[in-house]
Amino acid sequence: MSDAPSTRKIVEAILLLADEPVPATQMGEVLEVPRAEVEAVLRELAGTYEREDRGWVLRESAPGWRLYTDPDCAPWLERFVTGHRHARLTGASLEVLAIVAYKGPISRSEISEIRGVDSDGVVKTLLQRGLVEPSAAEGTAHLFEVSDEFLERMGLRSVDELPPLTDFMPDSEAVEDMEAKLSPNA
Amino acid sequence: MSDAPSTRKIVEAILLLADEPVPATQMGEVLEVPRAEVEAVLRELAGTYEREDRGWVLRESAPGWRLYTDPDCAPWLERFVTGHRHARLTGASLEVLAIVAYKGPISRSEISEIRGVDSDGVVKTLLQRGLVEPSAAEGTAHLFEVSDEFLERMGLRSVDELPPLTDFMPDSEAVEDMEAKLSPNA
Amino acid sequence: MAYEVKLEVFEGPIDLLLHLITRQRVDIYDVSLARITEEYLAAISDLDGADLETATGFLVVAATLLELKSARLLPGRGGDEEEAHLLEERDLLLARLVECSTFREAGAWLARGLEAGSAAHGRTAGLEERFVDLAPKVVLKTTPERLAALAATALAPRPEPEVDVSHLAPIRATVRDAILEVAGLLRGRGEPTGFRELCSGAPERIDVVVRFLALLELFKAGAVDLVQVDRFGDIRATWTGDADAEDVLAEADEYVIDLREAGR
Repeated sequence: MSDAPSTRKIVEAILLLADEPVPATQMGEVLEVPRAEVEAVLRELAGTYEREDRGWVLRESAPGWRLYTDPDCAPWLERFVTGHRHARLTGASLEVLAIVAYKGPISRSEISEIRGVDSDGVVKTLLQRGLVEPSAAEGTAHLFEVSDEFLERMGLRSVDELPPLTDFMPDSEAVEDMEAKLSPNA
Repeated sequence: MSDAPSTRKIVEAILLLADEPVPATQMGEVLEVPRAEVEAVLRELAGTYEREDRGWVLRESAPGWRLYTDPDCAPWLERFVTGHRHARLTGASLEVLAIVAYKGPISRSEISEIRGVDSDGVVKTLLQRGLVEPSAAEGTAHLFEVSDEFLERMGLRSVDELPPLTDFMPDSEAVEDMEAKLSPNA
Repeated sequence: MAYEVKLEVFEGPIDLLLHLITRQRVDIYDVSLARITEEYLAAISDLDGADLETATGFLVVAATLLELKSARLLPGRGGDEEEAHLLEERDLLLARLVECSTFREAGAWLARGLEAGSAAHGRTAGLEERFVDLAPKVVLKTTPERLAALAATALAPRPEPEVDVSHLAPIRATVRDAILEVAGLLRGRGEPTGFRELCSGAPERIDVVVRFLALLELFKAGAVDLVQVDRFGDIRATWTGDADAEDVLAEADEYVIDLREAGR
């Protein structure tokens, strides 16, 4: 054998072997290299793949780094995608998902209260889809938060990266309109 | 979307996605490009990866082309694999395992139906982990049951020793209680 | 009476109300209050047969509409305090509508993100043969009991929705009862009786509403004459004897509301 392989090379090999996002720390342990150095390599690689217009992209999300096929190629890949078709979520599921993303950790009853309708069935669906999970913190198993899988699919490192909720508020005109229609003196 | 992705790019995406060797003919069909052209691209890519000392190699075997981690990286990959922190079953895996334990032999689609979500990926993981296996009985290879290894690790001799499900069914008391409250004469 | 409210597109009362209000399909004050009330009552008597979640959703939105409409129909009742209370309620409802709308928009944004995310497929090929045996055994931290509980939950029918009965608990008024009650009161008198007097024993606003509805039903059937001298004055009702309460009840039974139409 010639020289030992470079950090870059081993990082690439790990990315190819992994079947889920790998934290930079874990790669650092394997390589016996500080996490910051691994992260620099990962960012460099992500840039390289993009610049060279490879068929894959390297992305970081909450759980770690992972190789994904480039979305541009999606139409050609349908045949090779095994099983994992994500069924579309209903409006109700999306609403609850948004509530959990922005208000989590949050209990079932708080969710139901916000929506004005019992939401246990929807929460169960989201749990089964793996988008929501019981809060990991001590003594909070009755509270729910979004899962790493959700963050991975959204390409987010944490819920803090979500756009501010105020971006989604109805504009003042819409609110006034609602108010006018509700007013007893209308 | 800008221009259509190049043949090279799509081929790379297919290689990243595939979990077994892919014949050049098959890629040709997907891309609507002659097999010879795909093969030229594949050979070119194999050369590029080698020249650039990437963490992977592209190899052709009898069934087709596949990306493998570079053998030079094997010692680090072994460490990565042995130190795998995530060797823990997800909630979804446990749920499928429970369904297979109680309802096996059972098909993939029945599992998905019970859970209300596509479960093929989870079944695949459980198969790889040796916790679930194809049913041994004649003509039932598409059905799954829990493996002997699973039973052994649970300290059970057979699935008949699992606790009866009826003990764990949610009680109907809550429903009756609710109806009583709703009665206008309550 | 057929209970035919189908709210498939709506998820609960707030959602329905938001839909009705924002799509401008319905001025909530144009929704026939009588019909809503009848439906409301029918729903209560028919609850065990209906999809509980849908029924509850309808009941709560009906209650909300009734309250708001009753406030408008009965100006001045209860004085400033009542008015202030009503405004407060309106503001709370508005706040909930805004919140609901916000999360719905956020959900739509998440849907786009998830959709975009699903165009990128993560590498899943997993371990190459030579590494498979090195992988540590998966930790199986579970017990037969835990598995049983998981299986029971997964195999059980979807959880029954819990019903928010807070809106329903104090409401025991029905238009049918009110028709009989109001008719009974008026029949005995030869002279006009003020609506306020008819409502003197009514503890809740909803009681006032159903009595008002009952009066309208009786008027429609010709059983009573109504006189209102000035716009915000008391309504005075006189028994005519041209129809009796039973006929009115028979009419009232034919109400059917179809909110699908309202939501379209």
